[in-house]
This record gives sequence, structure tokens and C-alpha cells, in this order.
Amino acid sequence: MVSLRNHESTAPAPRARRGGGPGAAGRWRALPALVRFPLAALAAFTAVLALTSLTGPAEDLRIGSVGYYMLAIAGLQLLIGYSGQVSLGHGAFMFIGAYTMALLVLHQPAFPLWLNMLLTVVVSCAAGVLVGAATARLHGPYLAGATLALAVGLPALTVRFPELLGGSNGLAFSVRGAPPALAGVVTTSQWQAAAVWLTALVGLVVLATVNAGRLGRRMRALRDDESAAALAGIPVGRTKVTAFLISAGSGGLAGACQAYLLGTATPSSFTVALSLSLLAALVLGGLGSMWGAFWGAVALVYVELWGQELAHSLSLGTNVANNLPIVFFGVLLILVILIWPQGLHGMFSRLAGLVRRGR
Amino acid sequence: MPDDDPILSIEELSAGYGAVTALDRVTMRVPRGAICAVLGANGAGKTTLLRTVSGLKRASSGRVLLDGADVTRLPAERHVHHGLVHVPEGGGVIVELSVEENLRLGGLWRAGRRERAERREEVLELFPRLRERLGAPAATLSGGERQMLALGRALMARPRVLLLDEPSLGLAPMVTRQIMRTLRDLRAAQGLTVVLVEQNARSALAITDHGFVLSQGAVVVSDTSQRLLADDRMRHAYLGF
Amino acid sequence: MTTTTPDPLLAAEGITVRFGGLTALSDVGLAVAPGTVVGLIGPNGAGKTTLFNVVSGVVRPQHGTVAWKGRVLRAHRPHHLAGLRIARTLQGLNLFPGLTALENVMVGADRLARGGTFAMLTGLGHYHGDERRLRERAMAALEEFGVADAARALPATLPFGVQKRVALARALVADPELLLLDEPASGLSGEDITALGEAVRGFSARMGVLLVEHHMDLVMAVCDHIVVLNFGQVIAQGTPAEIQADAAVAQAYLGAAEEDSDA
Amino acid sequence: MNHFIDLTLSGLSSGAVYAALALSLVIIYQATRVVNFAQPALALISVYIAYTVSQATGNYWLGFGAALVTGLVLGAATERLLIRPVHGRSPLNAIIVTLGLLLVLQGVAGMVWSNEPHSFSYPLDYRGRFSASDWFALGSVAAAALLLFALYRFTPLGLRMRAAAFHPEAARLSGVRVGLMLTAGWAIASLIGALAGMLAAPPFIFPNVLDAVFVYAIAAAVVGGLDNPFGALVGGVLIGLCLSYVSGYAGPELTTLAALAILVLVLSVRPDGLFSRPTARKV
Amino acid sequence: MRRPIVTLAGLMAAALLATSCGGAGEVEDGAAADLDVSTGVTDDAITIGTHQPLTGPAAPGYAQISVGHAAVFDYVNDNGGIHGRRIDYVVEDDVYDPARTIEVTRDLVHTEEIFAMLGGLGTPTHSKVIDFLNEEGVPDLFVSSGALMWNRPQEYPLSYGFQVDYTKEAKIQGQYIAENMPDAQVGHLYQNDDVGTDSEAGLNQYVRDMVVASEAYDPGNTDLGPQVAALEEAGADVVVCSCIPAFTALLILEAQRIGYEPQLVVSSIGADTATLTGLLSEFAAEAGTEDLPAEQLLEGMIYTSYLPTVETPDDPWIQLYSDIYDEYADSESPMTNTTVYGMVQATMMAQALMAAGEDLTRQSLIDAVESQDWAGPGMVPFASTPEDHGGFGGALVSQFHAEDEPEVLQEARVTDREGGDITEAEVERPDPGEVEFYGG
Repeated sequence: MVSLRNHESTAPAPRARRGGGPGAAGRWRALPALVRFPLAALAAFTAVLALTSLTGPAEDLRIGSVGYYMLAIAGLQLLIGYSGQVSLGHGAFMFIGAYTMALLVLHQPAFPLWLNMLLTVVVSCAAGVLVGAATARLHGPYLAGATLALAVGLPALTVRFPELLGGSNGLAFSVRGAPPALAGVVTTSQWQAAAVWLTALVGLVVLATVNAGRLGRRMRALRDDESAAALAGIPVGRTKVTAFLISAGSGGLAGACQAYLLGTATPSSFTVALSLSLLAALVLGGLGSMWGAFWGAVALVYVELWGQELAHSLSLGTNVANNLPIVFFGVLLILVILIWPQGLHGMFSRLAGLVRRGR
Repeated sequence: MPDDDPILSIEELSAGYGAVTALDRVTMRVPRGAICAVLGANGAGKTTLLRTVSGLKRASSGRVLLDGADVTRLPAERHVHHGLVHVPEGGGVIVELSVEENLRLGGLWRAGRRERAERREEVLELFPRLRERLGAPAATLSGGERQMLALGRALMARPRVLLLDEPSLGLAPMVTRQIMRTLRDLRAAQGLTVVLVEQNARSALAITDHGFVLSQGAVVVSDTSQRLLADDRMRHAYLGF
Repeated sequence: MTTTTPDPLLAAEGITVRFGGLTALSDVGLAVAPGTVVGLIGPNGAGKTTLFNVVSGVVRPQHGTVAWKGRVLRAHRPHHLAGLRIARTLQGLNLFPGLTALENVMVGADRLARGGTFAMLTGLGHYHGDERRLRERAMAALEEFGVADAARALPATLPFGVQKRVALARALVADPELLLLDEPASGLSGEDITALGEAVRGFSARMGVLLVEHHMDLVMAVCDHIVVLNFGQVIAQGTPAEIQADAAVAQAYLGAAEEDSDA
Repeated sequence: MNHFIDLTLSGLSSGAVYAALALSLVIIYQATRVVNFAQPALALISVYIAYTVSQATGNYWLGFGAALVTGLVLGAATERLLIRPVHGRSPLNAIIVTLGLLLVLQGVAGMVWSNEPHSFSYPLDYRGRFSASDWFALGSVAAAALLLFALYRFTPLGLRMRAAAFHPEAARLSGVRVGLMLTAGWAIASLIGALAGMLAAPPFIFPNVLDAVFVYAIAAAVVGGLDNPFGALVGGVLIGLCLSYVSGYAGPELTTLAALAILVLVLSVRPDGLFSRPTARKV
Repeated sequence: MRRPIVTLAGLMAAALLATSCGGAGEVEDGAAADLDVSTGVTDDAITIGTHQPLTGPAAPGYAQISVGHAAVFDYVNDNGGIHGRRIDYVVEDDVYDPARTIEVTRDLVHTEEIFAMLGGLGTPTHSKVIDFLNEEGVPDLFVSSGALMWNRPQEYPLSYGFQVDYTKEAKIQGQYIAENMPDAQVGHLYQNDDVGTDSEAGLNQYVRDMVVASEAYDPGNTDLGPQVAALEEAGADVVVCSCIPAFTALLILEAQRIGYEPQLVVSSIGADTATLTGLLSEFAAEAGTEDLPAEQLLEGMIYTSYLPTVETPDDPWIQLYSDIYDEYADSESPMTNTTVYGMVQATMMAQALMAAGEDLTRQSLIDAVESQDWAGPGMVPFASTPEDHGGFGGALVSQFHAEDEPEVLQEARVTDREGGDITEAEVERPDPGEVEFYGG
């Protein structure tokens, strides 16, 4: 049995808040989750808006990517970090979400975006319940193996149903950009990044709310000690399936955001490599904290980019330059895990702690 | 108790689990060829004592001398080479292996093939029941047979000091008696020194020379077995009345 | 103290459990009446934990029944216990290491929440009220055990005695009618054990208690009735005084070596 | 009928490869409770070394030997340098380290040997319905399994390794250096992985050549039961045959879905694989 | 202080929600992009970009295209550039993952500010950025794929195909088989994407009744055993292979394995004979197959092509490219026909840039491309007129010989992708010296 224990506090409130005076921090923490998380999300949304107003369209796309990856990883965080079930098939839920979004846009063009997002969540949650129920009896590596097979097998459906799912070329579509009223104020890329972040943050607020409440406590209790949790009256099987449901929902929503942002859903985007990258990013970012999802998403989007820039700047041979980014990511992954087992979040917390003590 | 030639000497040994102190400056001297009982209620620290002496658990302070050599910081697997073998609670029989393999494992660290064969014969003579079950998976043994196997595996290493953790646990009195008798025979034949953790105080004291009573990680009584048997303090440590 | 209370909370009858060839329990019976502390003792390996497991639905007996308030439990699982208002502590602490002391106790209070899945998922409905209610209950339970200061701390950072109390608070916070205590005294110091004894006596005003314990001082001090197991069978039962006088009990504990039949 | 025989034979030879790679996963899982995602990369480097040696010497078998040695060394080095430091932490940490190693080694292979495919020979004549090479694949995997069995069963090293895997504490008390045995386990596992790589790679090698094989090997190991070497062998052959039939009768695009179906089917009946041991240790 | 910002963001979020209530899929046609711009052009440089799979499962083989591009551009730069301007060539790795293609393409357009895109590779990948490139007004020249969608001038006025599309090529193959091997039993092995479906559409126009087996393969699965066995079982004595090179090689090896010897007819994408010889020669040199020289495995293979190949070293263009490759290519591997593919794309790009004149704008490039009377390395006519963005319009049919240069079985023919006729075509092929693709 894989047991995952983090000895970090798992409260998802922004870490920086604790740095303030005890009064402010205390007052902030005393706010009910229903107020606190949406406020934090609004603050984050403001930051993203500010950021996109400074950056160009190419950067907006990456910012949007960080948004949906963050959502996907946060869902995985809930499943792995909180409920202790290791899934290697999270990409399969992104696949489901992306294709649901693509099909809705193509076949029901009149549906508004929010409705599409909602329907995607419903579809992927249903898939999550199916998978969760089918795998409820599995533990540790067996669950991992089964979900890995899911990630490998599911995209093959596209080739099986080429008329509906577009075969190996996938589906391509265009989505409505910024409304004409805002022309000149926001660019389409800014608009899309904002929409993705809004969706992701709404998802994150739900995840944080779940985690801060009874369900989150149930999951973490289950992760830490299944028999003690059962004795406290926690329904083990149902809680596990619920964790799968929520995690699948956020994975699906992340996939929908990706499809919306890129205007496409293609099987080759949802390989095993994606699922494994999500897991790697989760652990790299830090298990057991919603901040880990953010750092993991940043690493996922930017580390290879930096690797590429490094390769460009070093004037290396073709073979070396082509493969440098992937090696760069791998080395970073190994080093972070060896040096900071709590991931980037653990590293930053420790650094912040040092700075605070130094003051 | 003769202090002049202890083969095992435990000095001010302490160890703990996180915030809990399990051993509190335990000092014990075990003379060569003695059979000693470590007694005490559950949670008194008996098992921790054996685990710390055999290197499975790191001591927080104090030391363990084996025939004068400091073995406190040695890894557990090196203790065999110094002639100290620990049979953990439940025997530590590897149920996935056969009886034969369990026995072989005990003698592996010895180089000589012939010597190993000799040891094996000795052990099988000691426990004829094991000879009948040689090929069987250890998982199929009864509780008593497992204890025999555990003891046999320990003896394969030809130890000078044997640490036994509750060899009678869950066994019928008949079997326990047989094991105890075997230990005494071995002491007589080979000069084996035995430290025995027991819950079953009377049967333990009946075959031992000396008893240590632990309570909450510390030695509260140390006396000859004869005297301990009649001592009310011991009865109290066990039964609370 | 009567042993045949007309209306026992918990009544186990004729329990027999075999693992493979090994008989762990053989025709064991036991009853706990409201407001009493029943002790279950016996040497290691006597079958005490197995009996506990039968009562909690972890192990299904080959024969015999477990009845709760007169109703026979046929297919109960451990997570049903809380709903039946039976609390159980485990050997060892089994606190959740990733949760603070307060959260640990809040898990124990989970049964008292009013909201359903919808509230848990959305943060609407009873979500906030539940959180407040559970938090208050948990704080009250921690205060009752005098460890409210530790509410924010992770278990591993607390002294052992405090952890023990947190574990007890977790078991008691949901107001059980029966408390199954599995070796609560192990690892505690003398003073702590005395305090524990008083606490257990205190519980019996509100609930029945079934206590498995090696620490005889404690057992003798707090129990109304004691059942002694050895090799899976009840070898004696009665009041503490009766048990102390029972030769079979002394023999089970101290053994009767052939050379020395009487001490 | 002919078609059926063809499919069976081809399923057997690919099943042998899955079995070998699954075996290497199981040996490591058994000893360290880690699913080694770097296994295909360790095998890949071994195969590339074999390629370089064969090219330089013109002798396939020298390369074959070099691959096995490389596997042995890489496995031991991985355990010592990367796995031991995360020992005792959450198994997820170890898994992520192996994932990182997978990326690094695949990248390094691309850097050194380029991402272009190189042709890579079968060990023997590959022509015929069940060719010499197919026989070699089946035979060498069977031989490796038998040797492994003999090692485990009859040698002191094997006994130590098993003791260390099943019951580290009892092994230590019997004088077994458990750490060394874990290293030995990784080395041997990686050697078998290298063998699997040598059999799976032809006719072309490129950095991703073992990816698909690895997924099926994981499926085989899970189906067979992760802590049972025999299960890995059966699982490998089972997956090989099933996929071959599905591919031949229903269409090759269904193979991955078929693998998923087999896994779900087996695990729903036996959640710990076909040949999992009773969980005696937990009680 | 925080409150007003939060309020503002709240309003923004509400606005986003409110205004996004229109149908997500209801897209208004945007205004045509302004082409009278010289983005990516400075006084001394022109930036050209592309997306290619440089790593990952699709990289093998195709990494050579960008090597070819870069080598020719270096050659051009060393010979006076384009009217004195240097070509800055930027290649981004998309790992053949469309999500990455979108990302790197936006990066190329917005960050690198490329003037034009050259030879973006792959159908699943490039099809996801073609809208974007056309909206942004980036000339999208010579897409490296034979899919039909590049040739839609109405929809994608700035996108131009390059290689002969799969349907046209298959029609020529079908006609050749029908005419020259009328008794053949045809088997078709194809990649299970648009390569397969488009090829089948063309093939069926001529050999529908002769096809006895159609087998698809998945590029992720290198075991061709079942497919080849099925082709043999069906009695196919001619196998049309619409495959990428690795799978042509696998087909040859697998057929060899079971002693099956059909006549192969291979599409241009899979008939890079240089790559194939390379793959198979190393293979054949090793144990178990000493009696099988690599060329022997390829002997007699019939293939369609529209570019000169490295097997014809006397071709003046091949001579030039070999020299360029030796001097400029940053690669240890030998030049293949895939390299030539990239080199021809780069040459034609340079030709168009030269023709666009000194006042280079995107419009002037498009005008130059559409009015260009293509004459150069290509072996068949090239279409880039306002009505037809189809690129190479047909193919030659050749046969590989181990000991000799390839034999041309049928000279260049062109056709359309519908039911139109196949006609012979005359092609003018000037020597490199006569073609203006560099100079101040």
C-alpha cells in the first residue's frame, strides 16, 4: 500500500498571508471558506489580468496553459495527495474533457462557453465515478497500472470512431474570441487566457472548499490510516470514489480549457507522457498543498522552454540541442526530489521561513 | 551475580520512539554461560531492549559491549559475526521460504561448507520435527514448529549469545517446556549464553539463573531467579495485585 | 454489580473464530451493560484483539452472534460502528499524522454533521455550519482532556501522553454509547495511568466501556466486571476481587512450571 | 487455422519480450516496492551500447554481451545513486526519480546516437513463420527465467536476496547485508531488462523504441501479480497472445484498448493480480 | 487598498461571464489580415520559421527536413543572401503534438516575428495552426504533408501545399497498375490517418476491383506481422504501400520473414530510397542475414516521386545539394531524400523571396509565389496560382535497382484530386546556375 503522508499543514490558504501580522493572518484565516477562497481566487485573477496586459499573445497562451495544467494537477493533488490513490491515468480525463468540449463546439455551436464547461464537468465526473468504482478495490501499484492502461487505451477510441472523433488527426474548431464590445481593450489571446484562468480558479475554489471541509478531512484521514478512519465512521469505498469523481471532474475541465484555448482535441496530445508529466509535476510542485499544483504547472510549461532557450543559446550540435530540454526537465525532477522531497512548494516555504527568521 | 566476566554488558542504554522514551538508562551484566530472563508487563520496554542490543534499533545513548568489544553502533547484520543472534518476537521465520532455506540462511555467513553441514545436523538432531518438514514452506508450520525453526536458524550461526523474544508466545505449555529444556541443554553443552524475554514469568524463572524486571523502560528489580520467584514485587509488576 | 443485566448494550454469544487450522476464539461470550466498565484480559495471544475485531465487524466469526441493544449485527463493517454509536480506539495511537490534533478529533465527530454530499462538494448548505459545529465539538472534547493547547499541532510534534488524550478525545467526541478501549495505558507513565483510570471511570457515567488492557493496576481499579481469556477460551470472569483470587488466572499469567507448581 | 497458428506464434515471441521486461519490474518491485519507470531507458542504453559494440567489432554477440553487462552496471548504479537516497520516503518519490531518469536517459540516447532510427539486427535469422530469432527470443527468456529460478533457489546469493526481499529484518538478523542485496536485485533486474531490450528492439532502434513494449510489460506485471516472478512470465505470455489475437482478428488499432480490457477484467476478479501471494505479512 | 482591485477583478470576471454567453462555437469571420507589412524583415535579415518534430516518436527521419532547410539557407546567405538580406531560420520542436504545434507556432509568429512559415510538418499538427496563420496574415508556404486541406485558396488564401497530395499520387499509382499489371491482385497497406483514406480514394478510381486486401497500421505499433500475414493470405501479389519510410522497411522485412514476395508500389513519402537503404543496409550487414545485401531487399521496388533523388548523383541539383550538405549541414548522418525534400523547399522559398523583390512585404511574397513560373529542382509541374495551391501536381513512376540508377518507368504525369484524367506533363528543369535563388 502506498502511503502518502505529508507533514506539512494542508491548509490551502495562500502561504504569504501567514507572513503578515498575527492579527491580519488570524482575521484572514477566520473568514469562512466560502468567503476566503473566492476572495483569494479573485486576487489571483486580478494578478493574471495584470500579467496578461503586460505580455504578448504568445505569452498569454502559456499563461493560459499554466492555468489549465494547474487545475488538472490540483485535481490530481486531491486524488493522490489527499486521498492517497495513485493514478497514472489523469491524462485520460483531460482527453475526455477536451473531446467533450470539441464535440459540443462542433455540434452545438450555439451553446455558450460556460454551459460547455459545465457539461464537460458532468461528463468527466461520470467517467470518474465509473473508473473510481471499477478500481475501488485496487490499491497502490495495481491502481496505478490500471489507470496507466486507461491513459494508453482511451485515446485509441479516436481511431476506432474516426467519423465522430476525427481519427488520429483529431478535431479542430474555432471558438468565439473577445466580444466585439471589448475590441481594442482586450486581445483574443488575453480574453482566452482570462477565460481559462477564471474557469481554473472556479475549479480551484471548489477543490479548496472540498479540501478544507469534511470531505477533505475524510480523505486525508483515509490516506493516513484507513482502519482508524473507518472506525471513525468514514465510508471508505464511497470516499475513494468521490475523490476520483472530483479529480476526474477537474481533469476533464482542464482538458476542456485546453481544447478551448488551442481550438483542437487530438489523440497525440493525450499520451501516457502527459499523464506521467502531470504526476511528475505534482510531486515536483509539492504533494499535499494546492500551491504545489501551481508550481508544478509553472514547471511543466516553462522548464522545457528554458531548456530550449538554453539549447539555442549554447550553439550545440543538433542532436544535443534537440534533446537538451527533456534532459533538463529530467535532471531538475531528480534533483528536486532528492534535495527537497516536499517539492518546490516545500523549498519555497523553507526559503520563506529562513527569510522570515533572518529578519 | 558475578560481575567479573560478563559476556554481554549493557551500560546506561537509552532509546526511544519519537517523543516516547522506551529505554531509560538500562544497565545489565550477563555472565558467560548464564541464562537470564528479562521480565515485565507489556510495554515495559523488553522488546526494545533486545532490538537495541542487536542493532535493529539505534541507541540514543549508552553502549553495548559484547565480550569487551563495543557493538553499539554496528549494523544489525554484523552482530552475527560477533556471535550474537537475536530471535525476534514471533521468531522472524520467513514464511515464503522453506524450512530448509530458513535454516540455511542462518548459517550462510559462515564460510565453510562442511561446518555448515555439521551445524545443520546438530540442529536437526535437536529438533527432529524440523527434519520431517525440511522441504515444506515455512508458512505451513504450526506455531511451535515455527519457534523451533527460529531457534534452529539462530543456532546455525553458532551464537555465543542468544537473544530470545517471547519464545513461548501463543504456544501450548508442552511446547514451551520443550523449548526451555532445549535451551538449558545447549547451555550445558556449548556454554551458550541466553537472554530471554518472557511474559510467562514462572516458567522463565524456573529455567533461568537470573531475572531482570523492567517497568516503563527501566530496570526495577534485578535478582536471582530463585529469589524473584518468591518476590511479591514481581507478582505485582505483572498482575497489579 | 450484576453480570446478567437484563438489557445489555452489547452481547456477544458463542463466538468461535478459526484462522486456517488455528482456533483463535472458541465459544466466547461477553456482555456490556450501560454504565459499566468491563475488562477483557488475558496473556498475549489469548484472543482479546480477535474478539474486539469480531465486535467491530473486521472479522466474521464462524459461529456465534454479536447483538447491539438486542439487535443481532449480521453484516456490520467497521465504518458502521460510529453510526451505531460505538467508538473504538486501536492498539497504538493511530492518529492521522497529516492532520492536526483538532482535525483528528473533527474526523471523530464527522457523524454529527448535518450536511450531505452536496454540502461537502459545494461549500453551500450546511457546509459552514457543520464546520463550526464540528470544530466546537472537537475543541470541547480537547478541552475535556486538557489538551486544547495542542489543537493546531500535528500529532508527531506532541508528547506521547498528549497524543493519547487526543486519540481518546477523537473516540469520545461523537458521544458513543459504548467505548471499546484497546490497551489505552500502553506507553503511559504512572501518573498518566492514574489519570486515565479516573477518566475511564468518568466515562462510565455516560456509556458502557469494554477495556482490553495489560496494566493490571488499571484494570483492577476501574472495571466492574472482568473476563479472562486464555487460548481463545474464557477461563474466568467476575469482579476484580473474584479474579484476583482465581488460581486459573494466576496460572495463565505467571505460568506453572513443572519444577515449581506453587509460588 | 493457419492464421491462428501464425498469430499464436507471433504472440508467443512478443509475449516472451513482455514477460522478460515484466520480470525485471517484478524483481525490483519485490525487493524495493518501487515500480521502476526507468526500466525501458536502462534497457535502451544497453541496446545502444550493444549497437555501438556490434558496429565496431562486426560481431553481434559481443554487442549482446556488452548489453547485458551495461544493464547490470546501470541497474546497480541506479539503485545506489538514485533510489537509496529516497529509500524510506514515500514510494511516490522513488517513482518520480525513476521517471526523471527515464527522461534523462532517453534524452541522452538522442544526444549520443541521434533520434534517427538505426537498423538493429535480430540475433539470428529472422526469416520463417517461427524463425530462429523467434526461437531465440522464447529460448533466451525461458533460459533467463530458469537461471533466475536457479539463482534464487540454489545459490546463497539468491537465498540472501529472497530473504532480504521478503523479510528484511529477519534477513539482517541472520547476517544478510540487505542494502547490498537490493543493489544486486536492481542489477539482475536491469540485466533481464537489457535482454528484453535486445529482443524487442529489432529491426530499428530509436530513443522511444521500447515505450510501447514497456506499457504492455507493466500490464503483464500487474496482471500476473507484482510480487510474483512466475506471474510476470505468465502475464507476459498472456498479454502477448491476447494482443496478437485481437490485432489479427479485430484490427491492430484495438490492441491498446484490448490491453486495458484485459487489465480491468483480471483485476476486477483478482485485485492483486493472478498470482499474488496471500497477504500473510500484513497480519 | 486591496478592496478596489478585488472589486475591479470581480467586475471583470462578471463581465467575462456575461459576455461569454454567446455560443462558444459561433465564430464571426474576421477581417482579412493586412498583408502590406514586412514583419520579420529588417534591412539585413528575413526571419523564416517552421515547426518540426525534432524529438519524440515522430522525430526519426523527419529531423532531416530542417537540416536541409538550414543548409540551403546558409548557402544562400554565404552567396549574397536575398537582395542583400540574410535569412534567419528558426526551427521549433513540436514533438508532433498538436498542442505543442499551436504553442510554438504562436511563439514563432508573436515572439520570433517570422516573416513566413516554411514547410510546417504534419497533418494533425499543421491543420491546427492553419487558421491562425491565415488570420495573422503569415504566408504559410509549402506545408510538409500531402493532405488535401492545404489546397483551399478560398478558405486559406495564404497556405500553399508542397508535396503531391495523397489522392493524386494514388491515382497515378492506380492507373499505372491497371495499365501495366492488369492481372494483379492488389493489397493496400496504409497508415490509419488521412494518408490512408486519401490514398484509398485515389487508388479506388483505377483498381477498385483488383483490391483483395486493405490493411491499416498504427504508427505507434511497429509490429506489422498481422497485416502482412493478412495481405499474403488474401493472395495480393502487388502491395501498394501508403506508408512512412520506417513502415516501408518494416513491410519489406516482415514480407521477407514469411517468404512473401509481392511487387511493392510505394508512395513518395515512404519511398525515400536513401533512408531505406540506410536502414536496411546496416541491418543486413549484421548477423543472420549475411546472404542478403540491403539493396537486394529493395530491388525492383516501384515508387512514385516528384523530386530528384540521391540515387541519381549526376543530376545537377543533387550535385549542388550534396556539396551544400557536405559544407553546411550540421549532421553526422548521410544526406537522404528527406534532406533533399527540405532543400527543395528552402530553394523554392528563396526563389520566391528573390522574385518578390527588394521591397519585401508579405503581399509581395504572395504575389511572387502566385505568379512564379516554377522551374527548378522539381520533376513535375508545381501549382501555386490564385486558384490552385496544390504544389506538385503529379509524379513519376520509377523502379529501384540495386546495381544501377533508378529506372524511370513512366515520366511525369499530373492530375487532379477528383475524377479527372491523368495527363502527361512536360517539365522544364534548368540547372542550378540558371535559377535565381540568391544574390544581392
